[in-house]
Amino acid sequence: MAPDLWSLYALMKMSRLFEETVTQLWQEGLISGEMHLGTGEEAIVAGVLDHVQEGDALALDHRATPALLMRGVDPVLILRELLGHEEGLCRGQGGHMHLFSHEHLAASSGIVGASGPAAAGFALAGQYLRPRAIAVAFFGEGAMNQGMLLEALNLAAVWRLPVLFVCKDDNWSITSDSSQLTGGNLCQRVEGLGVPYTVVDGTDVAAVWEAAGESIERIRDGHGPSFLHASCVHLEAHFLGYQLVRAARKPLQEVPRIARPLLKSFFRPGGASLRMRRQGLQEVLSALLTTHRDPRRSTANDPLIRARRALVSEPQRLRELEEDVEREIAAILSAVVEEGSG
Amino acid sequence: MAPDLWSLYALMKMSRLFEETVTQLWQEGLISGEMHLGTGEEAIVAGVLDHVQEGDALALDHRATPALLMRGVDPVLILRELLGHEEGLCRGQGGHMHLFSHEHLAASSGIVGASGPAAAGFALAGQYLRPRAIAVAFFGEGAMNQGMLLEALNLAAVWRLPVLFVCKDDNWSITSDSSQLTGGNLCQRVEGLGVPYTVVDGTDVAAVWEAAGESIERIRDGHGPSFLHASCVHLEAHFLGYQLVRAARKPLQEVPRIARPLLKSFFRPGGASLRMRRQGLQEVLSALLTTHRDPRRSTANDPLIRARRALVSEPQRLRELEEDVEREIAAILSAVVEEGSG
Amino acid sequence: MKTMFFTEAIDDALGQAMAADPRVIVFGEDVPLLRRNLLVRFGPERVRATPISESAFVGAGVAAAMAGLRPVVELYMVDFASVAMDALLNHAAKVESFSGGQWQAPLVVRAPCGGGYGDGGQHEQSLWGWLAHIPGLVVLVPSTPADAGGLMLAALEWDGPVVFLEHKLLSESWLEFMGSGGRTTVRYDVPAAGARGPVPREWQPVPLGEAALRKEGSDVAFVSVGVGVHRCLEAAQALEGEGITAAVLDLRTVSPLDRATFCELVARTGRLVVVDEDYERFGLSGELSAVALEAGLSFSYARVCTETTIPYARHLEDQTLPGTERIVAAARQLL
Amino acid sequence: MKTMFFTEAIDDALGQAMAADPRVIVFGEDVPLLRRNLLVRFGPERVRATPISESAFVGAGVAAAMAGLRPVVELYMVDFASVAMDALLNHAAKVESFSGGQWQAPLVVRAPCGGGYGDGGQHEQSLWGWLAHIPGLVVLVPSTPADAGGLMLAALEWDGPVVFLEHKLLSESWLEFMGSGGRTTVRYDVPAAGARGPVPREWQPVPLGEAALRKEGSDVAFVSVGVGVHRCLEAAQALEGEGITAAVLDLRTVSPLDRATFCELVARTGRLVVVDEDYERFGLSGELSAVALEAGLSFSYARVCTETTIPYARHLEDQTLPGTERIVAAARQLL
Ligand SMILES: Cc1ncc(C[n+]2csc(CCOP(=O)(O)OP(=O)(O)O)c2C)c(N)n1
Ligand SMILES: Cc1ncc(C[n+]2csc(CCOP(=O)(O)OP(=O)(O)O)c2C)c(N)n1
Ligand SMILES: [Mg+2]
Ligand SMILES: [Mg+2]
Repeated sequence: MAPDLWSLYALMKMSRLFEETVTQLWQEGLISGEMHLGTGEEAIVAGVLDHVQEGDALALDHRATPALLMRGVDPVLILRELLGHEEGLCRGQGGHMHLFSHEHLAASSGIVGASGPAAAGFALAGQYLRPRAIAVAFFGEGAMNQGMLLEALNLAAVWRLPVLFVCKDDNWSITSDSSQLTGGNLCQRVEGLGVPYTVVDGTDVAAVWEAAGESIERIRDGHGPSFLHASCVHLEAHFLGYQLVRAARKPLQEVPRIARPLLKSFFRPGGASLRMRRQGLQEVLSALLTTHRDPRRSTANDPLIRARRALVSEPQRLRELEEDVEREIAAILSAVVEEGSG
Repeated sequence: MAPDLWSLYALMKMSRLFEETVTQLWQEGLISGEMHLGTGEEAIVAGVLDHVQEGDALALDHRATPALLMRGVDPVLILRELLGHEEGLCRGQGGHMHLFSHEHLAASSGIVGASGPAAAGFALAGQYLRPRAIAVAFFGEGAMNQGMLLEALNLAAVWRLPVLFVCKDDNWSITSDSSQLTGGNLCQRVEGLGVPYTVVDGTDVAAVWEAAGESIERIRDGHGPSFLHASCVHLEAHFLGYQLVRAARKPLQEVPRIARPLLKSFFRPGGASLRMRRQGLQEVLSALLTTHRDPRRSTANDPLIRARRALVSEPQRLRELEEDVEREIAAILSAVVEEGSG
Repeated sequence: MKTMFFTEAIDDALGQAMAADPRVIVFGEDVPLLRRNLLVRFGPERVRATPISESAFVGAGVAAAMAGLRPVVELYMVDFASVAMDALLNHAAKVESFSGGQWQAPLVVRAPCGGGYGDGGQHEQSLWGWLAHIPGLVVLVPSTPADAGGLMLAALEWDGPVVFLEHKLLSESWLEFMGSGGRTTVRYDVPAAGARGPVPREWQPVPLGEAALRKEGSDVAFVSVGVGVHRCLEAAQALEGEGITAAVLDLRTVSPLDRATFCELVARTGRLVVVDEDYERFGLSGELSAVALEAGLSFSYARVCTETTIPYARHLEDQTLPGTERIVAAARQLL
Repeated sequence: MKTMFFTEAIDDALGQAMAADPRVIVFGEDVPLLRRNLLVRFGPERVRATPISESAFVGAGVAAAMAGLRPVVELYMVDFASVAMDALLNHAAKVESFSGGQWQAPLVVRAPCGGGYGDGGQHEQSLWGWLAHIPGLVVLVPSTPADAGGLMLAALEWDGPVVFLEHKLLSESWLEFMGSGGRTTVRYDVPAAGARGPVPREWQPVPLGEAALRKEGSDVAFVSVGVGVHRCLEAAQALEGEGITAAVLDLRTVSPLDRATFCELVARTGRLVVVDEDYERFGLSGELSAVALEAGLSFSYARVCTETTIPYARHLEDQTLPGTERIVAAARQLL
């Protein structure tokens, strides 16, 4: 089977525009705390979610919005929730890292790795109550060092639970380069826990769709869990307002704020040898430079731009699709914002 | 280099006789709660401990006695501790699962998997304070499903910590067959966490000695952690007084106590189909039978009997060695027991 | 009158619930053997063994409950809740709130607790007051077979997460498993009325959040849970000889507290002694004093609790756990 | 007079300790960037990044402390102590006892805590009273830059495990990191005197277990820690207008409590209002009432705490966290 690229693109576009709207609202101060977006991982979410059916369950991480949107949760409810309205998806009590939809059996968590055990539990209940239902866990590669996720992979393997574990690997956990903090190889690790894996380019929605489809079919057929390793980039880095991205975008404003105390401390008497200090300084500088030269700045890694390329041959249809999505998102925004000010 | 089988056998023999003494005292009720022995795993402990030096650290599990004895901790202090004397190794406060010797940098824990993080921490401190020192973690294969141990393997890999992780695999975690609860393969799992491994027959002390020696040399040379997978049996199963072993040893007395409520429940109205009930019954029966036909009953799996075989060619020396050890243990026992009654 | 042992009663009530409701399943380490009487009645699909992976399987229990099951998840000991704490603190307890009330996690976490048999400080903790600090968790600590069975039933009917603690000193099977190991050479100070007692012909839920007055008395109120209740009864009996009558209140539910019954008793006696095998500081004993003060009561107060890590040696352990003598002394001090 | 921001003060004191004692090392997730000012002074060997493996690296911190280092182990938030709880409950807190006093684990666990910036209930908990339940842990909650630096120094000199909590609302860097993200469009109710203040030229340890009277007063005693102290000061000021003088006691150390100073104040005022951002039940507010009762004091009592899971919406959060108005109302109720 081949994916319907149009509908996948529509899902991704909706999610992207929704999150761009959220970004605006966050910038305007209408959202108070942290805000993690899924911009950049839409192809992974869309490619998987397109196979998710009634009765399936979703265990989501701190980037839950795209999956909920694509699962069909009312965007108005989500937006209200992000803004802390009492008529939001969770009556303003959950918030962006704790979005729940009972109706869709979808739960998120801000605890890194928690989607592993959650998906195992959802899948277990599915075995008793919803034949052929599956559970999907989404998490980052940083979570692959969290014990509860490793335990959950093993548990799913030995109980043959219908779980698709989806690792959205952007190689970053906040400010850390995950490759330096992860021993061995994730796929070997997972196999050593008894779970078979597939590797896919997570910026290619068609590839994800195919890989996920095959895995999910096997899972539904009762062959136990599967692991999907999908690489991606996060366009806004860890979260909105991430300091190093700000420094990369507005170096004149942000870099001195970082550099001044840094240099003062570098020259402060008492402490390590100059060599060691230089090594420390080198680490900070390379973090700054890495962010500056970030692959997320390359459009080649934007899954929407990539997916769109396959559709430009039908410019009219594409334009209509995009305008539809834009209108939809604008309508959601104006509905919610009017309420807020009303 | 070849191992000195005489001294390894002496270590093992001392440990075995000491724990047999402990068994007696436990049977007499002088020890109140649980008592896990290391009988059956002595070859692993001896083969590793013979390479441990001043400044090295030990992170032990619930079977800590053999390692402490072989490390040179005063057996009188250990025995006093097991009996809850206030002059014991830990003043009677720690007890058999919580034996500590600061002098020997040896700490045990009754929490499954805890020796992993502990060894990582010991090794980390060693890197700063004791060049070429290593830390050894001992644990069972059941612990390989505990998140903190998996995390610790990865941590040791990425920090290149001088840790030898020793998995004493008896394939049982209390009443459970670990192979049914462990997905994939432990060695692949460990490699996927970035730690190289060696597999050895843990009932062959010479083989363990060689494998451990090589690994430890690499570790001391700064090449990071290593994993030693050593199979063994535990002669007393999980702990003293283990019900299924009692049932296997005194079936007439114990089996009816198990069977009566079991059959009553089996026939009780309300519940699963007869087929499911039979499956359940089958599980219980096979646990009983497994214990009955246990490989631990085969002398081929007793590491002492195995090691002794290489020494019988010098019967005189062997007899002297054994008599020495027996005298030593008898002296320890009488010293401690006299105190207790004095 | 039918009588049962403590754990027998729990398993019996659990069996009744499992027969009535296919959503009830049981899992945990070694559960097929530990609950073999349920295994042979309900089959291996509903009575399951887990790997030693508490954070995964308790977390899975939370989600399984959210997705329609009524799982009873067993921990080998409440001490090991430490490795599954995230599932309790940040998930089970928060689902209802986070979902704005639309979703709940009706999970029962069942765990042996408590000391008195020489297993050392990592294996004899009580931790009920610690768990009760977390809003959203119900915490149950029965002291008799009848309550144990009835509270298990109530726990399974409750729509949120419940921690059900089973004191090892009251449990015929845990005490044999972790303690005697079949020996007749060891002695434990087991409260007979807690270890075995009358039970109803058919199990009915014992309402959550309802304390039970075990003994009337007007001079001082002893308030406790679990084994502590029996120690209080012994202490009350010892004081009788001195002409002092002590009331003994068994909270049964640590959270939510039965504030009304408790406050009424404190008001009536004017003297409160909290007996708590859990750690003294920042726990149940403090909470009870605050509840009484909030009710505007004025009373004298003492507590007999576990103050430190529990030592291994039996004689040291006996001094550390709240024993009858210390309770008697505390009562005398208030009189 | 030298002034510093809150976290700047902690890092500065930590830097002083690191310069003086090579055994002090720092590790945790993202620590090289979060503590970059220490990184460029002490080098990458002493300022290390960990994987997201709290149970391993906190456990490793305990053992590293036992083996001779003085590690400062950072958690991203105290909420995530849930995944490292075994290392705290069953290891750090018990080493001294288990070893019969021969061995200790001088580890500092440093973690941001607290709410007031809209991050939701899994990321804004306080948990100091919860941690203080565990015998063997010292728990510190500074409310000013001077105390924050001085207590960090004292924590590093202490021979046992210490949990050092850094309130995000007082921390210039955490509040930017988790809150504003550089925006000027959001407002948080930051207590100015807590966020920035005078600090000594050279750091001296602030003694553990010593409370500080922040304001004299004779009608009622407000007792709190962290941001709560500042809310109490605001409430006290509001009450001044009504002719009510409230004393404000900053405990600074949650465990062990400064019982003497606390009891003296309660005795003197006869009215106690505990203000606690941690959960209300089975926590600090209860413990303080028990301590005062144990001292034989008679006093009226109220508490203003966090009663439930903290909601996400800022207006709901404001109602849930102990705010000035609720404190004023509680005081009035006692008068
Ligand atoms: C148990 C736990 N530890 C730490 C954190 C703080 N934290 C939030 S997101 C994050 C990084 C996660 O990285 P990854 O899993 O790769 O996901 P990504 O953000 O890259 O999508 C961290 C460390 C947390 N939320 N939970
Ligand atoms: C975290 C934790 N969970 C459960 C237990 C109970 N327990 C004690 S020993 C044990 C089995 C351990 O099996 P394994 O690691 O293979 O070691 P073995 O006893 O076979 O040597 C279990 C489950 C525990 N002590 N700690
Ligand atoms: Mg990532
Ligand atoms: Mg084993």
